[in-house]
Amino acid sequence: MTLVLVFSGLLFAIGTYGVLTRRNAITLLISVEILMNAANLNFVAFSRLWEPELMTGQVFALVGISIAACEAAVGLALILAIFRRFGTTDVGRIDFLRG
Amino acid sequence: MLDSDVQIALFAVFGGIAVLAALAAVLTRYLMRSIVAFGAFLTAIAGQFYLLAADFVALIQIFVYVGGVVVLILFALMLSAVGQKHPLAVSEHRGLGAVVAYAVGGWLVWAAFGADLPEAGEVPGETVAFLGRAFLDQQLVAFEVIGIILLAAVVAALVIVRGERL
Amino acid sequence: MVPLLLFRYIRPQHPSAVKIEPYESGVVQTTAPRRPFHMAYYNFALVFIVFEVETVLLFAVSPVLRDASWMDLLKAGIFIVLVADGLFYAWRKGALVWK
Amino acid sequence: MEVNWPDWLDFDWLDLSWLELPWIDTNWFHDNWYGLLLLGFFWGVVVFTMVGALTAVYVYVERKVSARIQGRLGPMETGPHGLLQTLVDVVKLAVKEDVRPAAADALAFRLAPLLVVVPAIMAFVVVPFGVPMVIRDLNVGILYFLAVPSVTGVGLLLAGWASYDNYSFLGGLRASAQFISYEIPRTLAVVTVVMLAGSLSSARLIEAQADTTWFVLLLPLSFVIYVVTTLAEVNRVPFDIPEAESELVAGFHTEYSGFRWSLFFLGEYASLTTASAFAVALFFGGGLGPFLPPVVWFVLKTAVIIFFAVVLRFTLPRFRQDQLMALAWKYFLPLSLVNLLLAGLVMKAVF
Repeated sequence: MTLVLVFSGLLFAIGTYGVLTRRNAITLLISVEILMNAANLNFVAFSRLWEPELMTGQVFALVGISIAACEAAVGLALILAIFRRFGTTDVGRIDFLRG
Repeated sequence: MLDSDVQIALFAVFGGIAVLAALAAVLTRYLMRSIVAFGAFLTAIAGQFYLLAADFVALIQIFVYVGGVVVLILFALMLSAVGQKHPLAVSEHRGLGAVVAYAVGGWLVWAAFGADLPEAGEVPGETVAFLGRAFLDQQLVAFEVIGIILLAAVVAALVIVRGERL
Repeated sequence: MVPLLLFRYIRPQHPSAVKIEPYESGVVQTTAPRRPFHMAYYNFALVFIVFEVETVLLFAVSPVLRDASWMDLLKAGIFIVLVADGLFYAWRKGALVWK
Repeated sequence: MEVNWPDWLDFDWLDLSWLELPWIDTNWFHDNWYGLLLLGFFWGVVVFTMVGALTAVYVYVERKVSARIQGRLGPMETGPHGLLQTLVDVVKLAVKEDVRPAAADALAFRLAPLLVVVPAIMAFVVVPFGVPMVIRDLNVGILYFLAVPSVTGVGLLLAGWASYDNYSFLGGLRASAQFISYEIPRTLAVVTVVMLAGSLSSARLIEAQADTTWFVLLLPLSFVIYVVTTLAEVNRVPFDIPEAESELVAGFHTEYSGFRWSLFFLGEYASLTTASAFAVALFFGGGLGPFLPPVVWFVLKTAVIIFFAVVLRFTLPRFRQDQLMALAWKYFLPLSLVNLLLAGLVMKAVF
């Protein structure tokens, strides 16, 4: 169990680093997905510790995956819209006031 | 949790792959490599799910993430920044990012070693049947809410991508 | 497997300038590939991922439906209809038309 | 830690004891991790060989049948009735020069064919040959069969992108778009079967059909949807837009040659073979049948389905891209949703 927590902690840290340092919108999205996966890993692991019969943790992981998919769909739609407007996916260079 | 040595070893191997792939995805300066590494990361996580006795979730991970989200990201890439020749710019506050990431990671790992956890319970052999019942009984709200979220997502994304009003 | 690895070394390897050019029916490449393409692809990908999530959740529910009550069937039906509305919306908006 | 984990996480399935080979101590494999690794490798080779052999047979049958339809003889020279032609072709492809365009992305160019062929072979593992016999009976076998090949979509896109060629790029986009479009109705068709079977395990699927009847009789619409969408997914005529020679040279694998090209080829045929075999399991009761052993029944039924697919290939014209997408989203998807509701009613009536 500790092993699981260590791995998910590491992954979470990596995701955090990505979110903080990357400027490309698509890479940002990937970093956020890494964060969500780290969380899902914990949900699944804890599902066995408490109420394994109810599978609450696994249900939550499924919900998390669904939400991640929706988030990717909407996020990428935004990225595409921004790309068509500004010609870049670099979030540092988007300037809405000049749009 | 993980009971035999083989399982623990496999879990660690998958974990190692996941960590390396995640690092590659976050650090590489080429978008395509980032996406490929992300795919590898997702597959490794699916392997971990499987070892944690969540076979259904593991396959869903592959089905939705690798077969869905990665394809979606690739499509988005091909419709936008695909012609980009130069490596991506890296942000200036890398130091800050590293510090925060170390702090978060260190704290989480410390918490992992310090946690007082109960023994793992018995897992039902047929995970799917239990999941299905859970979705129809206790977790019904979650089930239907996902439906609503999916509906909202498709409407919102279409509106955004087509750039018109509702 | 072993033969396949063996063949790798006996295979002829004579790269030449012409051979490694992109093949476009003998016409020399004039436009760069990898340029932003047709938006219609994204529309489909979008509807796809939403339905994929729906299908996947139906997979979770479907094995227990055989011995389930009418009420349970109704619950699953509501879920299907909810997501089908998304298809209906996309259809009405013309997102499913290939342009 | 206390041992309490479900059986399927055991690695017993790697067991060889059923072979009853007196000169091998099977326990040895389970005592060491390298023993387990060896066993896994062994099964990998077995599956790979089976898929390779089936694909070779398939190609031969297809050549012969197409020749018959077109009034030709097909391969005759190598071996009796050209039986060895496919084998010769394999050798030829393997020793052919492997050209990689200068502009291509090396990593993606190498990875893409693997992403197409490996899932197709992996999916084979859960096909139930006999009445109880499956190479690996997963609790979630049917989902596995659908989830693993879905990775192919990524492979197609990568192949098109990596080649740095306009035709390839366009072909990859088309192939992938088509792949994902037809995946939904196909999966929904399988969901109806799962509802009736009451389980996601492929062995249980056969048992359920033994208890009732072939599911094709209960769910004819599901079967039609499954067959058509499967053909579309592996880019077969009449759905071969991504590889339309007259428009796109050869689609996403224009730049591929020799060994790597043959991987795409193998992927296409292997997934079609696996899909046909699984169609038998899903709709025709797998190995169920009187007199003959289950495996024979299974192979016979699969052969009929494959023959049907080959005949279709050479008798139908090709669709246009817009028709293709419209067909998937405006006809098959609503149809499969309606089918789902119908299946619910059928299920209530039967059980």
